[in-house]
Amino acid sequence: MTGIGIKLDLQRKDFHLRINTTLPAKGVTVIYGHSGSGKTTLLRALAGLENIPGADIQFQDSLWQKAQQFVPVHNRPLGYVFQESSLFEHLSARKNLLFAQKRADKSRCKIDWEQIVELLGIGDLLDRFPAQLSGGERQRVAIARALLVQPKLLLMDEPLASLDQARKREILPYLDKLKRELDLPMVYVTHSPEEVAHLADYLVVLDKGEIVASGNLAETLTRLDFPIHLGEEAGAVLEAKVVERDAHWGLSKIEISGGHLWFRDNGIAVGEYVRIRIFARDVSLAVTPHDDTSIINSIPATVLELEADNHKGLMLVRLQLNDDIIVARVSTLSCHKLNVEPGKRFWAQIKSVAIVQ
Amino acid sequence: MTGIGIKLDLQRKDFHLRINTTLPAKGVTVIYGHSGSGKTTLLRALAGLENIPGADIQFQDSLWQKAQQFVPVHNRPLGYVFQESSLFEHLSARKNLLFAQKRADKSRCKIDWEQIVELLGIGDLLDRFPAQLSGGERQRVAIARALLVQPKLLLMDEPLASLDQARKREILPYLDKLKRELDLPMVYVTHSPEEVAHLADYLVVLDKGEIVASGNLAETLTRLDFPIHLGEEAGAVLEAKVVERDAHWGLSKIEISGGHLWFRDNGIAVGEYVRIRIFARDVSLAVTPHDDTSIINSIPATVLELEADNHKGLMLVRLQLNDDIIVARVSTLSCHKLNVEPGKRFWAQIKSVAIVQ
Amino acid sequence: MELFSTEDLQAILLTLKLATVVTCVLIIIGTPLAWWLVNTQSRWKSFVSALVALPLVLPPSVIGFYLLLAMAPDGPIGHFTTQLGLGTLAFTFPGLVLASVVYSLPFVVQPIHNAIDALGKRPLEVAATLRAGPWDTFFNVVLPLAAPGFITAAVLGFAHTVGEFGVVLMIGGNIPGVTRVVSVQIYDHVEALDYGRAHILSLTMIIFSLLVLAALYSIGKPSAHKLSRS
Amino acid sequence: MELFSTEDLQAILLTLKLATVVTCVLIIIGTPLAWWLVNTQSRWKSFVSALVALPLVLPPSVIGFYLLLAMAPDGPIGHFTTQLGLGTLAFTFPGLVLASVVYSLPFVVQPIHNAIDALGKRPLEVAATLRAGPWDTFFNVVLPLAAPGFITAAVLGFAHTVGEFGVVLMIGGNIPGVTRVVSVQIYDHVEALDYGRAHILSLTMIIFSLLVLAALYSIGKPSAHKLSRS
Amino acid sequence: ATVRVAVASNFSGPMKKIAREFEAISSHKVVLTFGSSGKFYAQIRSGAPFDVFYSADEQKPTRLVSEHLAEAKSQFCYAVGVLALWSANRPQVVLNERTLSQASFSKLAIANPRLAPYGAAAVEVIKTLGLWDALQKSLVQGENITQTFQFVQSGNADLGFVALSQLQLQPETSANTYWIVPDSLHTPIRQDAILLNRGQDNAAAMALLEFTKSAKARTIIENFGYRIPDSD
Ligand SMILES: Nc1ncnc2c1ncn2[C@@H]1O[C@H](COP(=O)(O)OP(=O)(O)OP(=O)(O)O)[C@@H](O)[C@H]1O
Ligand SMILES: Nc1ncnc2c1ncn2[C@@H]1O[C@H](COP(=O)(O)OP(=O)(O)OP(=O)(O)O)[C@@H](O)[C@H]1O
Ligand code: MOO
Ligand SMILES: [Mg+2]
Ligand SMILES: [Mg+2]
Repeated sequence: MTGIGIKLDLQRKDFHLRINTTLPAKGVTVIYGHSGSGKTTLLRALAGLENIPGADIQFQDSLWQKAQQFVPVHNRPLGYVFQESSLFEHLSARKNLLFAQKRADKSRCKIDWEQIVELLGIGDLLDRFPAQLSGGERQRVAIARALLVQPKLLLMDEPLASLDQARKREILPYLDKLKRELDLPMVYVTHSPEEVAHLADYLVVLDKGEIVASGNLAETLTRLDFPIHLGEEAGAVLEAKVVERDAHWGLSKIEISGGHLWFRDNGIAVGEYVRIRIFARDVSLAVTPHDDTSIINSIPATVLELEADNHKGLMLVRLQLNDDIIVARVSTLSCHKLNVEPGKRFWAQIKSVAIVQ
Repeated sequence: MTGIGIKLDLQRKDFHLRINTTLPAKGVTVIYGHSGSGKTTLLRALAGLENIPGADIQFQDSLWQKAQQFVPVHNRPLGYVFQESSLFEHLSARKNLLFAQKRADKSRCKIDWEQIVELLGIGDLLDRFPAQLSGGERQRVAIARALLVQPKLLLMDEPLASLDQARKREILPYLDKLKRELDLPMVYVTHSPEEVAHLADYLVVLDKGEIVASGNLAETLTRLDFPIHLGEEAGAVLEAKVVERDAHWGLSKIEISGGHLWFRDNGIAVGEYVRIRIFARDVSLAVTPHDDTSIINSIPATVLELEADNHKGLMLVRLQLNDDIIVARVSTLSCHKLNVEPGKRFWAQIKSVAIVQ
Repeated sequence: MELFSTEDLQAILLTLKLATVVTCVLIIIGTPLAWWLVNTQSRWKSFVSALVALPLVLPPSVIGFYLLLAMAPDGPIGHFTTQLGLGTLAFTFPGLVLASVVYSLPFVVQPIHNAIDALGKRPLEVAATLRAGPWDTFFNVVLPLAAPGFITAAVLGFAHTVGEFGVVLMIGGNIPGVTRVVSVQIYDHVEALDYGRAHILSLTMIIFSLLVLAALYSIGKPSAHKLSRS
Repeated sequence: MELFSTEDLQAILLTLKLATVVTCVLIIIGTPLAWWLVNTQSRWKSFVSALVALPLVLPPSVIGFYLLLAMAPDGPIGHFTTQLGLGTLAFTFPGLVLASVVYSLPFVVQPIHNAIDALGKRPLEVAATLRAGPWDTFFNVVLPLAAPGFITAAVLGFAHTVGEFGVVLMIGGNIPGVTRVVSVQIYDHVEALDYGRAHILSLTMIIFSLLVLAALYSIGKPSAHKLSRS
Repeated sequence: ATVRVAVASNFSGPMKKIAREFEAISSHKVVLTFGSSGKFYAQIRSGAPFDVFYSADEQKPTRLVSEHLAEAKSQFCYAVGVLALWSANRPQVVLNERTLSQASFSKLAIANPRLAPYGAAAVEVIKTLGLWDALQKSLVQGENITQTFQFVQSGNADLGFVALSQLQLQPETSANTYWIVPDSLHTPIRQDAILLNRGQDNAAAMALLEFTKSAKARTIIENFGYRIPDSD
């Protein structure tokens, strides 16, 4: 078996966590859910930090917990970023990192000290003690530390919550790269739809201690009955190949099944695959194609289904572009005016800028 | 004097905080800046938690610190939400709240226990100890506690960072209401552009310990040279009156200087003022008005200026609508194709859904 | 033969009185001292810490001997108390209290010091932002959070005073009802080869102390907030 | 007259040896005991805590008396050691060590217990996720973080062994070079009315201890991470 | 009146009895405090509230006199200690001086010769018998005569020089387990009592000292295993 099998049942006062699932042991699994839904508890159980009698935990071919058997935390090849500050207060930032490096799995030194320190922007802080660091700085050191132990599974509990947008946008692609290049599976807890969109391959939605939805990101996100209120962040995620780069205008072209889309050039070479996100709020519908607007992407699409959004004035419209599916959010009034119905064809207008990495 | 005067100079290893400013003593001042830029240190200095010789701190008519004079923290009428968990571990959630309530300024019991407990969704958690709460739950109790001390000035250090979107969207309007109804000034540290947009009346941008920009939100945000990379969140904030509500389509109409805009009905009565945010990424330009698209807001606008965005393929375009200013982000290619230049007139297309309460 | 002689009973009562008074005095003196040691940046810190621990390295009866010299009318303490019109302290109950306090101080200061130190500044800062003044903070935040340290301090201070006898013997002069405490009484029984009485009294002390200590430790037992993850 | 007689010097050396050995033994025994007390959910916890503190409430010479009975050939300890072919322990250095360990145990267990308790579980969890096994975690995380507690434990244990004499007197038999430690030596000088020698030896002890203690406390001084906000 | 008495602990048994008899025939009250003579000496110099001092030796009272803390005229020897070599371990063996030379024991307990007259006497005996070098390694010292007794009684020491008075207190001690050391082997262990400055005007103090010299008291003292001084 190659997945991460989790089966557990835990009662804590009036909180009941009941999980029986198998997560993919590659790529990023994002655990999503409201505050208090049990995300941290699940992650801790997986790591072995929570002692849950009768639980079964399995990582790839190793049984981590079953009946009497219990692999102690320090023998599990994982890295863990805690939700709250967890640096050793008696060690400087550097010594915190060294603590991990010394105990790392020497056979797989794939994560490089220099590179990670540089990326997380902590080079100047290494001689400070945790008490001399800002909240975000502490968190960045903690992330570096979890990576330097060279884990085979990375567990991260809202690692970027205390970081600013700019910093997040620097770290996210790096995590992405780790996932791809090092084949390092991650289980990642977050509240942030942006992080979901960016990283997730597999999504698990927790509510009151139970999994209410799970599946591959693309499928899960475009389901209109998707049980979490992604709100402003509803949309679709597509994987597609870069087919052209226009250096002059700073644009790249990707091919999707229904045609092509321009998006701002991210330096990705022609022929590579990128993940793009199309927010529902950035898709508008037009009866005819317009080329006198600043919206440069216009693509023919067929309405699959409509569903009321969580606000009465808005509708979510699922659109088929050959093989791919995207979602548009439009006002109920427009649906009425344009007569949006399943089977009808429109031009989906997508602002190039709405495409994420 | 009615503002919050802060003058200080603090050297800490290679971090140097130098502030000399006056913040408005009403409404919400948001402190924005990268991780490690000095936000927490500034807030602590204001509260009196950081002992900085020679600093001058003044709140409205009271001198909090000047020369030898130093009002101890517990005599300053403030509430403080710490960046990191700060509940008393030996007290249950309820007792934590009672701790504040007992010591509250009795003359101004404006914040109601029932209401705040209800709003923050912590009613069921009151008998738990901090160690039995999730990260977000702890933070919510801490917010309630800071409010129940009935402060005259509320200092909050990334209070919502650990909360999910849904919870954030519930709490933000409440803070907004506090600010309006109780006339409770706040100084609010955040990384989140959404929170900036929602709450800020006044914005202070810190970088490496110095204020690099400050001013009223509307002015500050629409300046194209605005020195922080708001990135995806660039845009404008307008204050405008609701003039019509369409119950059938779930839409409200507001009047702005250049015309009117439809946005999803938030239950705000006709005649009231709302704050709307128009993200640059949600504004597209068209040469002619189109009524065969799902974009329901189309408004004539004159180009004021253009500036390259931080990505080469994108431009930010500042648009004048009579008295108001909004910003559009369009691809450089479109700018070229549509010949966007200062003085030219276009139709600014704004998706109704892009307007935040 | 009854279980306890009148003298034994008298000694037991006196011991309880002495230990109680001494423990109170120790906590009252030890707490601000510990607080100062935690918060001072003074260069004297290590020195004062060492000074507090000093009574430990001298045999109790030797400490008693020097205290006796100091309390004599021409000794520094005796001179001072005589000036105050209190007479000399040797062979009086207050003298015993003073001597026991000096001798047991390190056992009280150390645990309180460590407990307060381990709290860090955060709880104090939080309390200040919630309008709690220094006393309020001390009683409602520091004391409960550092409770294990205070309990340890009280236990060590109390028990040590009960069990201590070298100093008491020297300063007290073994006067029935005034300075003859149980430890001295047991010692006397042993010295007089009256093992029966010694055994009974020792056993009583042990059982009584076990009960008191166990009760104390149950109070200081971790509450819910310690049981689960922190 | 020289400052120290040969006997005094011998006693000083013996004392250092005894205190060092006892302190090591105490830390080695006290640490796991404290650890157990912190982590156990056992109902016996309070009872064991009380038991550890018990030696405090009995006068040292009485404890010594009972230990003497226990170490006699027909006493429980004596029986056991004789079975092992070790002979009896009274009047031997190992016997002194054993007695001092029993007597000073509470001073070592308490501070370590409190220090470990105050750490909470988080550092242990973090260490485990960084692949540190139990020993590794103990030496590289628990020990440095709980250092003030261990230092206090060592100081109290060492100093108390140096100063303790009631037990030593009873068990040791005052054999020069084997069991005659400094505290007994000073006591003897005082009892023999040889106050001059007593003063010199006491002063030496005080100065030496002050230096050692001050040095120890400087080591345990808060490092950068304690000085600033936490 | 009340008389406060400091009594060397080895004399606690007879003294309690003497005090009881004394109280019975007079209207005075006696408060007894037992302890080591050395400690009493230091305490008396520091103003301890004692009227009378029953020392375990002659030197301390003499020294107090020379320091003007006691009444020279009142000093007298109230008892002479009797030294006994005793074994609790092997009661079968009949003891005499040869027991010491046979060296079939590992530990010999004596009182600290610096502090306790019984200890000094024991050392004299050993030296007189010419066994000092041979026995030195077997010696263990009790701080006082009581501790020495306990070393032997508990069996930790095989043999010990104790006070006959202590053996007298133990009803089960059989006669053939100890050897009363002849006077000729050591200087007599003379224990002196003295009236302290504080008790000068205390009628009870003087009366108690007088009573100690009475025939009744002497009988008590002898019954406890002491000798009565010849003169006085
Ligand atoms: N005691 C100290 N000694 C040295 N440098 C310190 C100390 N305390 C804070 N700093 C530095 O001061 C800078 C500002 O810290 P501050 O906590 O104010 O940042 P911040 O803006 O709140 O960041 P964040 O968003 O990450 O919480 C940081 O670079 C930090 O490393
Ligand atoms: N020891 C405990 N006793 C009782 N309830 C507990 C205990 N520990 C956690 N809980 C409850 O379990 C629930 C899940 O907690 P968990 O920390 O897993 O939430 P979470 O999803 O990580 O939330 P957040 O996003 O706020 O961090 C919470 O409601 C919490 O109050
Ligand atoms: O009676 Mo003494 O003076 O303890 O040997
Ligand atoms: Mg959590
Ligand atoms: Mg901060």
